[in-house]
Amino acid sequence: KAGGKGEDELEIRIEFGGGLHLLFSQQPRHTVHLPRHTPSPAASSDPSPEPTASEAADNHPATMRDLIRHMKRTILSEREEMFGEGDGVRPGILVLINDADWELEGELEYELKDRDEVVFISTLHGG
Amino acid sequence: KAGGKGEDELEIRIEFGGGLHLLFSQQPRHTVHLPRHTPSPAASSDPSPEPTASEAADNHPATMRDLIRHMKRTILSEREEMFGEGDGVRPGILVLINDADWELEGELEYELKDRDEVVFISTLHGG
Amino acid sequence: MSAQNDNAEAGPSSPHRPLKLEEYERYGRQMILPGWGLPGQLKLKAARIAVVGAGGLGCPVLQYLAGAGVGTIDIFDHDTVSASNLHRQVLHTTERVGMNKAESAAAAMTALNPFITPHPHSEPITPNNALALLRAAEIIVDCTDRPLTRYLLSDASVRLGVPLVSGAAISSAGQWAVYDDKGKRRACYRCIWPQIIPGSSGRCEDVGVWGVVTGMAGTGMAGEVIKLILGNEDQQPLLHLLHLGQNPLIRTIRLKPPSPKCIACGPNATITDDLDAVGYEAFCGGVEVDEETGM
Amino acid sequence: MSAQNDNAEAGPSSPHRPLKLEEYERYGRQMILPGWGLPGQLKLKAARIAVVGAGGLGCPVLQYLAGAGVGTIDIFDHDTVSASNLHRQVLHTTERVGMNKAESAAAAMTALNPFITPHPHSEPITPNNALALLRAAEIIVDCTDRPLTRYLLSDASVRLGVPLVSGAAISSAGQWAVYDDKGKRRACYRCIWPQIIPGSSGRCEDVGVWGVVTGMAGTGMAGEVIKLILGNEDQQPLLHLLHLGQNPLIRTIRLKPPSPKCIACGPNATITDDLDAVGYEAFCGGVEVDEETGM
Ligand SMILES: [Zn+2]
Ligand SMILES: [Zn+2]
Repeated sequence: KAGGKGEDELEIRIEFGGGLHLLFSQQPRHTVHLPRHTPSPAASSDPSPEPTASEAADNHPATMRDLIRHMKRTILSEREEMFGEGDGVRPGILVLINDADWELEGELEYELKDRDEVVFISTLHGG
Repeated sequence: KAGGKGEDELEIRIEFGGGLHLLFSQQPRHTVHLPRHTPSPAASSDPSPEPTASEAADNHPATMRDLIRHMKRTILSEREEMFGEGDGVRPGILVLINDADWELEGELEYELKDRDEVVFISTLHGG
Repeated sequence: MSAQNDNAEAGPSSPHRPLKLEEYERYGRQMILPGWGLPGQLKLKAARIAVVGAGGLGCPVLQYLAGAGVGTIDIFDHDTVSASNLHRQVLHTTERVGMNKAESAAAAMTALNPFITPHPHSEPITPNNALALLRAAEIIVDCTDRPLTRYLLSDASVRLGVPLVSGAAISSAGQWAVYDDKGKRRACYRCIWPQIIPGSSGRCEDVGVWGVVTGMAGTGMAGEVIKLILGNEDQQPLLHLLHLGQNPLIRTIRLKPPSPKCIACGPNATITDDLDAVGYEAFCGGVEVDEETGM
Repeated sequence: MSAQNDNAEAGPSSPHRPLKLEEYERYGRQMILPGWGLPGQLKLKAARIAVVGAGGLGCPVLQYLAGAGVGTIDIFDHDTVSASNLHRQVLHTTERVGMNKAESAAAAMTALNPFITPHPHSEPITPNNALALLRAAEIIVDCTDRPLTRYLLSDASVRLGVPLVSGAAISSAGQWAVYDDKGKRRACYRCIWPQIIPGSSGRCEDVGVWGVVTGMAGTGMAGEVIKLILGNEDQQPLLHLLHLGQNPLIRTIRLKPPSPKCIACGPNATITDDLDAVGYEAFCGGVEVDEETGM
């Protein structure tokens, strides 16, 4: 029902909390389709490679690193430095994969599975 | 990490609330592996067919009906009439597929997907 | 110079000053919230709500509805304050042990917010008087602990055409939902729970209950009431299942639409305004409990 | 013949009658719960807890801890009761507007349960006095509303080696978790939130807050405190994220273990008992807010 997902794609649900959605077209929820496999850096010298769905030997299964790169390229509507830092995200943003802190799952190296849910939040201070 | 799941199997997470776990070895949570395809009734006159993973033309994708049949055969430890009624469950038990009432999803005909979560609960009355 | 006196002098809600200055000050922190504002606060002030049960669920419900400024709150409870319930019935006090619970709750609500009007009722709600007693309410809130009353309040809400916010808690588990609304977009309690499963009707007296479980469920129910009055209730009908010590702590469930087979709200409903004819005792009592499983 | 007098006569917890008859009656409905019983109730009675902040989060925390029978509760709040906070600070009353909030909360707690001892403190907790004021507590509960105090209480809990139950609420969102325990199985607040994101430090005074959101978060925090005292806390460190009006209402998150890089609890920690040297003002104030996104 999410429409347009190919056999070689993963469907990933993304949610933002604590004001972060302001950076993503003010939408707290997004569904993105990501190729299951991505060319490994060694196989491509292009600094911003367009991933393909081919399963060549030097491709790797899509990881959180690929998702964040994909998000910056496709759904980030405001300035990147408010969200990202290097390959990852800015310190102070909590990243959750299927309701677990992503450090429990391997952070950037986590291999995404179809229907994974990824949440980005910042803390609250009121009381 | 759930161990032992084959390519032709679905991993389904099951949870019981409101006392129903007493019928299932007192375990509130179970993970079952179910063949992706099951022989259709027309293709088998055996009243309690053992499903196979083959994808013959007269097989159908596994549904909630197959899951409940599988549960009764494999994890139900107490008397069946306390849980099931016909192909389905006893009235008064709420069945949830991925946190939605199963009537929204097609009830017995719902085609299961890998990593679906199915919850069975009964109501509470205290206050 | 009590607030009520001021109120009498200034007169209520004149068109150019619909709230008194003290009310602006009191409610300012919620009026600046999105979807609230002066129109929202005036809706709350004009609202009349019936809360049945001033126990473990009713206490937080009444506390937060009073705090938010829900104008008129009918409180129904025929029971008296008991020390054995104070661990979870936190609106009452040790000094008021023996007082009617509706009266005790009303005293606490007035002390918190003198700008609202609680109406305590000590008579039990029965199939005979339910429609008459609840007719003035625009929302019915079920904070009781017996299946009989749950089905009675649901049927009354269907007959009166008002939403029902119904919650329950026992041991470490709780649940609540909004049932049944004017537009019939939501299922009624009977649509979802057409039959009682024997053994599920344990009472807090027998099984015990965590005070914080009634607290979270009751506070959640107060939130549903306020959202209904403000007109920003959840678009999908949701049921919340709470289980202390489990992950997730609360499961939010999408409910099905009204059942066409429902005997209370369906096209062939058999329940009419004659609630005395429903036979609640037989419906709730005619279940045999399996000794082994307690179900 | 008040309960305190009885208490003085009978003497506390003699070996053959560790609770008074009135306490058995009062706590019976929770003592029959699994994992509670007489040993659990005695643990609660013997416990000494510090709750910092008697506002929107503190009120339900204090109410349910008092109801459950937590023996000694230090309440810290240097603020006074204000009518503009009563929509969510439901333990106070209109009559007590102007009274110190810790004093007001203590009065309400004693009225609910005369068998517990609240100790109100009106002096602010500062980097200078935090360790001295909190040394007696076996759990610290953070119900404050400023980032500075949040990091201070976290650092104090690390230095004192006691768990921190920390919660927050603003607008329609809330969150709470247990941080930092004796066995160092849990991350501290700094491990999870090493840096403040500018703009996330909005205060309820500016943005507003739903009373039921502070209510649900505070009630959840009281549940964490009671589970910690009983010794049946969650086996995995969990963070609860509440968002009124969203599905799910509450998200339960598995937290990571302590961070080896943490400046408070890591192997190369730079924060010592000299909390005055930490520089909280600079840490919390030195963030520039982006005007466009408010972050
Ligand atoms: Zn119905
Ligand atoms: Zn740390």
